[in-house]
Amino acid sequence: MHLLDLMDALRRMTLIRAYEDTLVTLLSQGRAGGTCTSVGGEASAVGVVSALAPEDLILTNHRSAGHLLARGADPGRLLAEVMGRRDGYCGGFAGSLHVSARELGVVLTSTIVGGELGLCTGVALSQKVLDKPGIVACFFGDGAAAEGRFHESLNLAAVWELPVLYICENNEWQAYVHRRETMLGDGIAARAAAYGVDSASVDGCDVAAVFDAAATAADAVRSTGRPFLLETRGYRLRGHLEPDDQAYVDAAELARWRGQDPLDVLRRRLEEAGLAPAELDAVTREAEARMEAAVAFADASPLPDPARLLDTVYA
Amino acid sequence: MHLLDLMDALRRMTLIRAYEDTLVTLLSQGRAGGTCTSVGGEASAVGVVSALAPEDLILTNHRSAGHLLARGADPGRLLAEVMGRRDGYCGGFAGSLHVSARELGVVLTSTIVGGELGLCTGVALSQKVLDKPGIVACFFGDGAAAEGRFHESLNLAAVWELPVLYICENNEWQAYVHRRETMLGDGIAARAAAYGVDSASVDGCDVAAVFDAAATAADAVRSTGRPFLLETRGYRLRGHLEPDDQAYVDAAELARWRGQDPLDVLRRRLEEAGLAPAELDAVTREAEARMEAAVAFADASPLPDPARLLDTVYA
Amino acid sequence: MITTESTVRQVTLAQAIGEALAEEMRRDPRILMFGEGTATKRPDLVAEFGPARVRNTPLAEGIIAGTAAGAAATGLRPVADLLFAPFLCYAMDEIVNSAGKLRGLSGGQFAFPMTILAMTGAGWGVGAQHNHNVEAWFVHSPGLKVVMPSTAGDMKGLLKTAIRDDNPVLVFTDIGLLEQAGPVTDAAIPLGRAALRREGDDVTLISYGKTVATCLDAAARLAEQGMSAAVLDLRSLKPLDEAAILASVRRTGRAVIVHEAAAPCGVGAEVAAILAEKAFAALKAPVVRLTGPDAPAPGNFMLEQALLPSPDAVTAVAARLCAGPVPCPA
Amino acid sequence: MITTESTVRQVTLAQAIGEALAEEMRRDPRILMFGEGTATKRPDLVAEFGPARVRNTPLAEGIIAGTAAGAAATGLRPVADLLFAPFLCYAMDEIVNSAGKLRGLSGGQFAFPMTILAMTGAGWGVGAQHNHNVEAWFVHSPGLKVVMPSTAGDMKGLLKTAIRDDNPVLVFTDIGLLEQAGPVTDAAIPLGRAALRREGDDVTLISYGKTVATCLDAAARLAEQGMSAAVLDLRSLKPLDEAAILASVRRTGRAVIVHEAAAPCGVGAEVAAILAEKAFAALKAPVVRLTGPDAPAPGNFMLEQALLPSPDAVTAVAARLCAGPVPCPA
Ligand SMILES: Cc1ncc(C[n+]2csc(CCOP(=O)(O)OP(=O)(O)O)c2C)c(N)n1
Ligand SMILES: Cc1ncc(C[n+]2csc(CCOP(=O)(O)OP(=O)(O)O)c2C)c(N)n1
Ligand SMILES: [Mg+2]
Ligand SMILES: [Mg+2]
Repeated sequence: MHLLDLMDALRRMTLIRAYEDTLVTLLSQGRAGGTCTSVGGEASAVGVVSALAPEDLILTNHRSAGHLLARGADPGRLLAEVMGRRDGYCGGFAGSLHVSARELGVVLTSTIVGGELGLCTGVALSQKVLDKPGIVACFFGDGAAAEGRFHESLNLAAVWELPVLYICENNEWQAYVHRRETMLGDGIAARAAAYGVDSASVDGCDVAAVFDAAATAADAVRSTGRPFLLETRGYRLRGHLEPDDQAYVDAAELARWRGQDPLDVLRRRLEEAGLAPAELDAVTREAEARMEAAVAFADASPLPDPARLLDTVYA
Repeated sequence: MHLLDLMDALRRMTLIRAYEDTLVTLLSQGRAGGTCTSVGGEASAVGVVSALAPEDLILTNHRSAGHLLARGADPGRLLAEVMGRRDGYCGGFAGSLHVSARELGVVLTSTIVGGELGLCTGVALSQKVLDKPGIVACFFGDGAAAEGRFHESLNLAAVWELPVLYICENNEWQAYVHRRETMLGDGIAARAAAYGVDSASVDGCDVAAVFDAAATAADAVRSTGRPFLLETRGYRLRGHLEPDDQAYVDAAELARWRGQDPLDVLRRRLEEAGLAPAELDAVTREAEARMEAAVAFADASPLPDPARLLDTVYA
Repeated sequence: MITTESTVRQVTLAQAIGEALAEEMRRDPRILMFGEGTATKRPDLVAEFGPARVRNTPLAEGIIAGTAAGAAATGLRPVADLLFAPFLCYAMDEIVNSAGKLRGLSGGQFAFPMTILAMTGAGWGVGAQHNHNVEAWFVHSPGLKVVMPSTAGDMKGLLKTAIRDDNPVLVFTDIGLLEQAGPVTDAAIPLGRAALRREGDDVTLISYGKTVATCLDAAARLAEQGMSAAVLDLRSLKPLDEAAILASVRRTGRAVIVHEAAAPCGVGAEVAAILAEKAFAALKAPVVRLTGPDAPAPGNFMLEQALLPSPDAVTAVAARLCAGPVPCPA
Repeated sequence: MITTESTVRQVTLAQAIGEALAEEMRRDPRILMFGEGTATKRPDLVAEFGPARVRNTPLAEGIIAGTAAGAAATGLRPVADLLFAPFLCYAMDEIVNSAGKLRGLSGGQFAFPMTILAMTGAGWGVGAQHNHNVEAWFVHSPGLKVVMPSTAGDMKGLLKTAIRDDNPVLVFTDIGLLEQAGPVTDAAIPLGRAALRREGDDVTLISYGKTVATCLDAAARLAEQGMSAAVLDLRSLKPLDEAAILASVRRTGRAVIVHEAAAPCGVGAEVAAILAEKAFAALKAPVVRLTGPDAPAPGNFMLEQALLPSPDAVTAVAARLCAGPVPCPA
């Protein structure tokens, strides 16, 4: 098991935050469409993805930018995709909510909540039947865990012994509904036992803790060939879909979680470990610079010919 | 809490068995269509339904004849329905797989496995919002428990505090697939905890035990207004859909469960309690006589005008 | 605010939905509404009718629709908001196999007075898992009714009727029209009646949803070119106003059918088939459909818009049809 | 048994399915098959290909279809048996929103070579939750292909092609034809080509599935009455063989479209719409559809059968169309 390089994690998390901030700005300027940001989920994304091997495959949901960037996606190409440009990962047709990137092993961003749960078993079946080395990481939200597909997916993965690492990113919100309104009990991990699936829950604001838990979980999936459910507990620090004033969010609860902002948690830890604030600030500036270049790249990329889509529908 | 009259239970269970035997005969004579019999499930049907109050409502699945007859359905009208006759409970249009009977409080026989789970929450919502006294009993199989709707239904009933008594009739088979092939773990009841729903499991071949468990469960639903999952453990003693030679069924397992035939279990108990075999045989003859009359009634009932269906589709 | 039948005000289509819901819930205590975020997004309804009648749900479309069907069968009149049309895919069983079929199968013992709301179509640019026009699926399924209004007034009036109807009605909101304002009253509008938006003698442009505006635009251009185009807004897709379709096309002898949904087995196919059977003798030219592509909607506003039927295209096709009679076959 | 391309044998349509599966699985190790009871019902396939490639599943159509889609995207070629068409309602999301759309949305990065089997239609008399013809839904959805063969030979050949196709193909089995025997070979039959079952000059009867036999029956009766009816079996509903439809109707000038599915927005509507646009000049008479009712199928064999399009009705309609030309409009 490799160790998490915390400065590298900070770099990735900062890039994700800068990416989402950039997107929000572009949106407010009418240059990009509505989007679901991953703000607050950076530690979960980077912690889990860092624990994956290059041959592992990923399926994710509408809040996928963090997972993609953690996996090494180029922010320029990602932005180009969101802005519908030819150099985007999907040639500009996916937009922000359906990005896949074969070269990164990202099979699916599902905007149908639960779609990733419905397909991950099949991807894992391919890995198993074709005897390929990687496991399958499936990211989904606490809301998705209420869909029937959660139940069907975990059950099938358990019975067929499929190598799926399920990661439930519990951020306490499901669009405009608080998780507490949608379930009894305090988390999703506890539901895994019903299927004979092992599970763990981890502080999703602490990237080191997430990494450790994910590495352990991924090892379990790899060595047993069986599924595992990891729940990362965090909070959606921005609204559901930009723009969103979060008027429906309890201000005290939000403030409490803002105090747990995964970037601040990590910065504090690095400062305690002796890193100079200037070194940390340099990371932020680097991310900002990358995003500036990314915007320029995306802007320069032309719109695809809309008609080309029609040629792509069928193989 | 009332007590179960065992002779009355025997009468009902015997009628159910005689009904199913009659249907199988009619089928072999080409006088009725294919059907899913409830043979082996008589104790579960009679035990649970006897524990319900007249104002309670029932939703059930493709193996519903037992529930309907236990509830007091007229075997003649039920047979007429299965044979597509005008005097059937649904005017002959439902056939064996979709019988509902408003006058008996039977809202639905769903042949979509899981359909009963999808609708029972709404029926319970009506009871609750309209402040009606009855609870809702929803019968489904171990197979249905694998459908996503099981998950969604229990979760919603738990969160909205809906008065649903879920009865999972676990008969170890799901059409041509053994339950063990479809899940890890040994039963469905254990899955209720994930939703914050209380549950119990009971020997489904012992009508007295089922009754006691169901009465306790129904009381819990009535007093708390919250759902409860009762699992009755039995075995499908005939095939999935008649005719079915059960060639795929493990003979030893089937033989073992035949030794637990709910009718024999009850007869043995009554004999031990001192009832004369002749008294018990009289019950069988009485059921056979009722079925003879039922066949005559159904045979005499005319087919409905097919075109009448078209007038019934919309309210 | 106190309104009377005769009050006419300007509101957006989005507001019209809220008004219809509030007025109907006020009228009938059996009506209740739920969906993912319904209570959060409609605090006014929660305030007036209480949390028992306006509810947030867990994220599970199947059980939302099923709960609506079960409640409808037993005394309530639920309105379920399923958000976006593609999400109906998770609720097809409850809508089609239960709500649509069980009245007929039960010999009329149970009715299913329920309304399902879903947004549909282009206008948001977020891609095919939000934007997919599937209204034709429900037209093709027994026991259901389907409406898709093009104005705020129709939305309000048709939604009110949908809620009062004793059958399951799917009410599709064209997302591109949500912020369009128009006059509304408190009157219910009957299902099954098309609206003739513009009279015309040479060709009938038949449409629904946002492409009605496309047709009106085309009709204006055609008028400039000396052609008189009628514009018929179907509004109600099931029941379909066959009489209005036939009346206009029997008069004009030509029809162009325009919608955003894909062509194959769409509502336009049904309209064309009706014309080919029942207006055959009156037809002077081929019946032409102009529709959205049979492809997933791209997740980008500009690409999305580029693939819609345009006023230019409608104008060109209609002009071609009007240009000359097709020779009559022997 | 060793078969060669040229061997022609008589098998039932049910057996033809088994043969197609076995031959294709033999050819390509990436093909695997699963469904509720698949392994139990196909012990021969389990014996030959092992339990990893022929699987029973839990009872959950959504995850069955989703598993097929996920596997298809990543190197396998799954065949999923979803049993009966109404059960597809639980799998609509995976079929429509994922398998059908994600190739386009991904810019072609992923393909979905998967086959979905479902039985459909009348013949079993167990009611509307087993018997509901919904093939038109999938014709109306992007990225999918749809076939519905009427003979054992077509079933075998088209299923083989479906399995080889790199797109999701829905293969509907008309349950009323399962035990019908017919000649089969080992050859694949291309999708998108209709079969002209009978030549004719006066009217074209267009159909698919079990109503092809209804049309052949009608054509024989029409011949007795001196009318020459062509019978076109569509077989492949998406892609649809527009050329064959147009060729025959341009020749006969008259069309009767017959299917068991309900009329509104059905495949018949699409065919009629194509004719109204592209064969307009050749049409001598209205295009008429004869279909099953827009109602749930009753759960009784006799009632079910009574509601199907009959040879009598097809004969009568076709004869009426042939009786005389409709006056040409001015
Ligand atoms: C099937 C489906 N239903 C509803 C939606 C609308 N929607 C998009 S995201 C979302 C909330 C998802 O909550 P969760 O799974 O917890 O993920 P989060 O957004 O919190 O990361 C909803 C309701 C959808 N996209 N798909
Ligand atoms: C949605 C759906 N899928 C599949 C079927 C076919 N089918 C009918 S009964 C059955 C098995 C049901 O098993 P279970 O729920 O355990 O009930 P049991 O028959 O054992 O009483 C199956 C697969 C169906 N009717 N509906
Ligand atoms: Mg969430
Ligand atoms: Mg069972």
